[in-house]
Amino acid sequence: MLDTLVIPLLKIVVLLNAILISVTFMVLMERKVIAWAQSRLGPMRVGPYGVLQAIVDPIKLILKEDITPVKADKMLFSLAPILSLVPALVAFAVVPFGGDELFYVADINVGLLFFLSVTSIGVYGIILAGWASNSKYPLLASLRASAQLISYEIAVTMTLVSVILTSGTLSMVGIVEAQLADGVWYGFIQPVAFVLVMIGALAETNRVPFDLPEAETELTGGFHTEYSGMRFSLFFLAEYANIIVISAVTALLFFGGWLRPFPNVEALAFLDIIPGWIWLFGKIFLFLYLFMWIRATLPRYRYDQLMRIGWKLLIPIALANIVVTGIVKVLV
Amino acid sequence: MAEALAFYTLSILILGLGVAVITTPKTVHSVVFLVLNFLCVAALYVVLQAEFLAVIQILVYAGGIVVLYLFVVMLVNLKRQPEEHQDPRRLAKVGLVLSGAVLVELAAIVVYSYGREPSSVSAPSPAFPVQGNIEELGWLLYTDYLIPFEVASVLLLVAMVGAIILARREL
Amino acid sequence: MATQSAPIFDTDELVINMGPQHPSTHGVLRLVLKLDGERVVDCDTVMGYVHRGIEKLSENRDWTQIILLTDRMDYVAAATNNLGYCETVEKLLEVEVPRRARYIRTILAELQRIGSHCLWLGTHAMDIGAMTVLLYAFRERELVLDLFEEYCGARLTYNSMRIGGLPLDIPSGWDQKVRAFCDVMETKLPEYEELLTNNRIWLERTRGVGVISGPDATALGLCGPPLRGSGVYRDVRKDEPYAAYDEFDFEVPLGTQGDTYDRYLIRLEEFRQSIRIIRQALDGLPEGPIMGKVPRLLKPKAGETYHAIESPKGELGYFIVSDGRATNPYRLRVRPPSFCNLQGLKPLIVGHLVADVVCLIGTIDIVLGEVDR
Amino acid sequence: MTDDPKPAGSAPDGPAKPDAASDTPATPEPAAKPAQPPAAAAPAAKPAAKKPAPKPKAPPEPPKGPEDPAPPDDLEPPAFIAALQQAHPDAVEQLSYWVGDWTVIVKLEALIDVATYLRDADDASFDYCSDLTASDWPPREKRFDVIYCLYSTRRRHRVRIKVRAGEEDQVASVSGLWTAANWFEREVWDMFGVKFAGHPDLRRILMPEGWQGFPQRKDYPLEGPGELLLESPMEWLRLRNLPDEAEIE
Repeated sequence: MLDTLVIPLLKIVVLLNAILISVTFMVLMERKVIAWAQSRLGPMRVGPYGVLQAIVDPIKLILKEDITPVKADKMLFSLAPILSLVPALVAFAVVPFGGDELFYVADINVGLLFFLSVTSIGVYGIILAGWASNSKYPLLASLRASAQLISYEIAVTMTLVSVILTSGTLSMVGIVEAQLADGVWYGFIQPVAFVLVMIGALAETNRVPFDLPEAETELTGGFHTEYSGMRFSLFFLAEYANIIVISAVTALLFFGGWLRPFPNVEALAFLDIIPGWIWLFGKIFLFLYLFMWIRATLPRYRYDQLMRIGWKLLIPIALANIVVTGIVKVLV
Repeated sequence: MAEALAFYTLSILILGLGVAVITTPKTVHSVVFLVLNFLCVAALYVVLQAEFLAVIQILVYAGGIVVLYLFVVMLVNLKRQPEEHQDPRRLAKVGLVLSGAVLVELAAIVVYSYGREPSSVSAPSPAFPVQGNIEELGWLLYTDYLIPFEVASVLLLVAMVGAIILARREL
Repeated sequence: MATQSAPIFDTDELVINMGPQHPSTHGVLRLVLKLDGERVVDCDTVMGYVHRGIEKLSENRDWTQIILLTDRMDYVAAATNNLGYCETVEKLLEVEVPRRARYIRTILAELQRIGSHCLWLGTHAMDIGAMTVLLYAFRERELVLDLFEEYCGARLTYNSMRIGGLPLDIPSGWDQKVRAFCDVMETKLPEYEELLTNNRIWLERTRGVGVISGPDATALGLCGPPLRGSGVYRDVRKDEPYAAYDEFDFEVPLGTQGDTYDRYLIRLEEFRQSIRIIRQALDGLPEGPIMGKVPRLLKPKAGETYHAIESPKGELGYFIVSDGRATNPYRLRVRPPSFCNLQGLKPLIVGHLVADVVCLIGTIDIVLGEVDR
Repeated sequence: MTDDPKPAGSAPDGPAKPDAASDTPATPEPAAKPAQPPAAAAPAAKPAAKKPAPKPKAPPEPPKGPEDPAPPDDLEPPAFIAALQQAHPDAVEQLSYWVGDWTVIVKLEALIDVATYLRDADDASFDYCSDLTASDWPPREKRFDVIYCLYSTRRRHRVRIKVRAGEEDQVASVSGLWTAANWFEREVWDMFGVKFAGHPDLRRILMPEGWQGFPQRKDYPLEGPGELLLESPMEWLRLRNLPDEAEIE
């Protein structure tokens, strides 16, 4: 009873709180990083260097009036933010933050696929939000979101197949352990897959340069145009939770998760003083920073260009990557 | 006990959602019910310890195909009331035939499955030199069911080519 | 949500209102877009939301009072509006403007061009999603505004010219600050270019988007960078020199493709040419009075004239009729460059995607205060 | 809000048409209040009549028209004008020169011929219609001057042509020659009520679609519903909402 119910529940509670708090601070970090890129200061008023902004922002969002448009589809309008947030949080269930069993909720044998399938559910939040608002810009946004998700999910899934081929397992813990056994981070032997997954991650989390469903300069905010207050902040949470989980998964799959650099080089054994979860958090931070850096730098792609890249570039490369990985696997 | 409870709960949910899919007046609502239905089916697979199938069910059906449904439903103007048919009973006849066919099929399945001994695929045996859900599935697909598998993939390829030709009017 | 279409599986033609409140219409412009999917099938431009009747107001204002009104048209380039109006009235009055005043006017006009182009660059890049450029460009625009503030005390609506000359001479040390600004601006331009010019996404978003040929652009009455982007050599500063432009050496950049990317390159080059002009004007700044001999009571002889200058947006023309009896114009007509360029929007966007619409609104660089007057 | 073009020439028949024969066109006519629907004309006239706005000052006497000074004797007109006069001998009414600008005053019916000639003739080649506007001289029989500012990007010279049109006259649209003229003519129609024959899309452009009257005319009242708004906002609101109520679903 204790092992099957209480401990996992405790873990889940701790994890959820950690995610929610880290999201608020990630928003602050994003504002600071982008401000730094744009030669300005960012939030400075609340607390020293604006640190407390992370706490004030959610409070403000919660206290705001929650408006439902008169002609909106009430049921779906309320359901959509939840549909968008829940998968993002559920996806954390299979993310191991360390090799010890203490650090993850569940290590199921189809962990990677579970992650993919759960994140693919998240798009319903966006699509239904756009449709339920009964407004034209959100509708366009949900059309864009559905088309975008389909094309990039295929590419990402196919790319991950080559990682699975290399590691021989679908379990997240197993993949990291395979990297330890192979003595190399898969980012180095699957560089193409890494780049593809990064691009796909940008597209699946609707981030610049693929932020078409919420392009505020085109669609006035896209699918969350009609949302306000708490519901809006749920979308916000979902987006950032998604970014964190995708960063974590990328770090696990390609950068050895909680492993130190060159895990099988004995000379670097002194690095083991640093616990594994700090390594992982450091890597996640790097990816988060990458997301923000890209957001500050790049313009936005156009819808048709996005589809073209997805179908004509990413999917063929992913297919070729699978074939090459397979051949190498057979030969070696 | 717990498994049986889960099974029956899920079955009721699946049936109820299925009814909801065809009775809801709004198309988008029925698509949402369909998604929930698929999720329940996936949960049923988990109960049956077919995790791989469950995850694929979500990934392909809930995450992929139904998204396309929604895409089409939102693109196409379905606000108009469906036209009245000239012969109101014509649909009834077709429905009768179809439901009869489904009934026969169900009966066949029941008869067929009762006539066989329950097979045990979970224990490692000489027929399955590998262990684990996915591995077993892969083994079966590429040994016993290789030809149906390849035929199915060729069929899908044909469908894909056909769709492309239909979509591109000038080729 | 949808228009009524006949067959049940027909895709909808979606009619959406872009504006009057939309982040990318650069003011209160409303575009009624008819979309097939995301492709624009038809477009209607609706404007007039900030129509204040400046032309009508001018008929009941003193000649000098009108300068204030002109500030409010293209409010991101108020000094060029002042300049165009004052020059036109001077032409009617046949007043000679002192050389020093003409030089300072040129400096102001070119500073204004830099300021206006900064705003254009920032918002244009922002529309396409590159938000850092906006902050960079506004950082430099701030310097321009500071210079104007020091010159005339205002930061947006300058009222910085008078008929016959200038209200104020430049403050001491101002010319050094302008020089310093030119140096700063020259170092900042590569920053913009680094972010955009060779950026793959920027190229894909702007190349081949909104192509218009030279003859079409001419017939459409486009002016300024949109016209030059199509390779038509037309710059009022060169063709019909005013202020002191005939004394300076500068080039008029021309495009070859007539697409958004060319228009972007042209405006970037105009930054450099403006800096060049400002430097020449500062080097050769003559001494002397800043006001010409203007009668106390302005009463031009009966007659009419049209005079154009090159504002940052294009050919800004004033057509003024004086009846010779009143101390206000009988008719004042502004030929607003934004209005003419906005007319070219529909031919540009039909056939493009929604995302291109914001890109093309950005590339024609409109200010609705000027379109509507 | 779709783009159903308003049939050209439907609006000018509204009640806003000023009396063409009036000798005192600067007097505001209460009946010609703008922005009031024809249906509301009767109740609207009352509050308007009650408040005959204090006239600021009576203008001395409306001018009879622009001077259009003739060119000085020692100045030769540009070659293309001479060529134009040869090609269309009856078209040109008058030549004018003032502070460096040449203006060709053209007969109304010859406008298209002259414009086509000026655009296509090699020594003229005015390919750029830089402005098109009008001015209003109410006492004159042909009260409108429609002015075309042309420019040649090839030869780099300017000329203005001008036609005089009465209130009922149809000015041929030059939007077929220069696409730029499309919106210019719409604006002239919007502001002056000059009708352009053959214009593809003659709708109001700056003023709202249901607007009555033509604001840039000299006899347009300078005080309108805005004045009423200050006096009695509810009444004003009622009047403004009248035409819209039918459209709002």
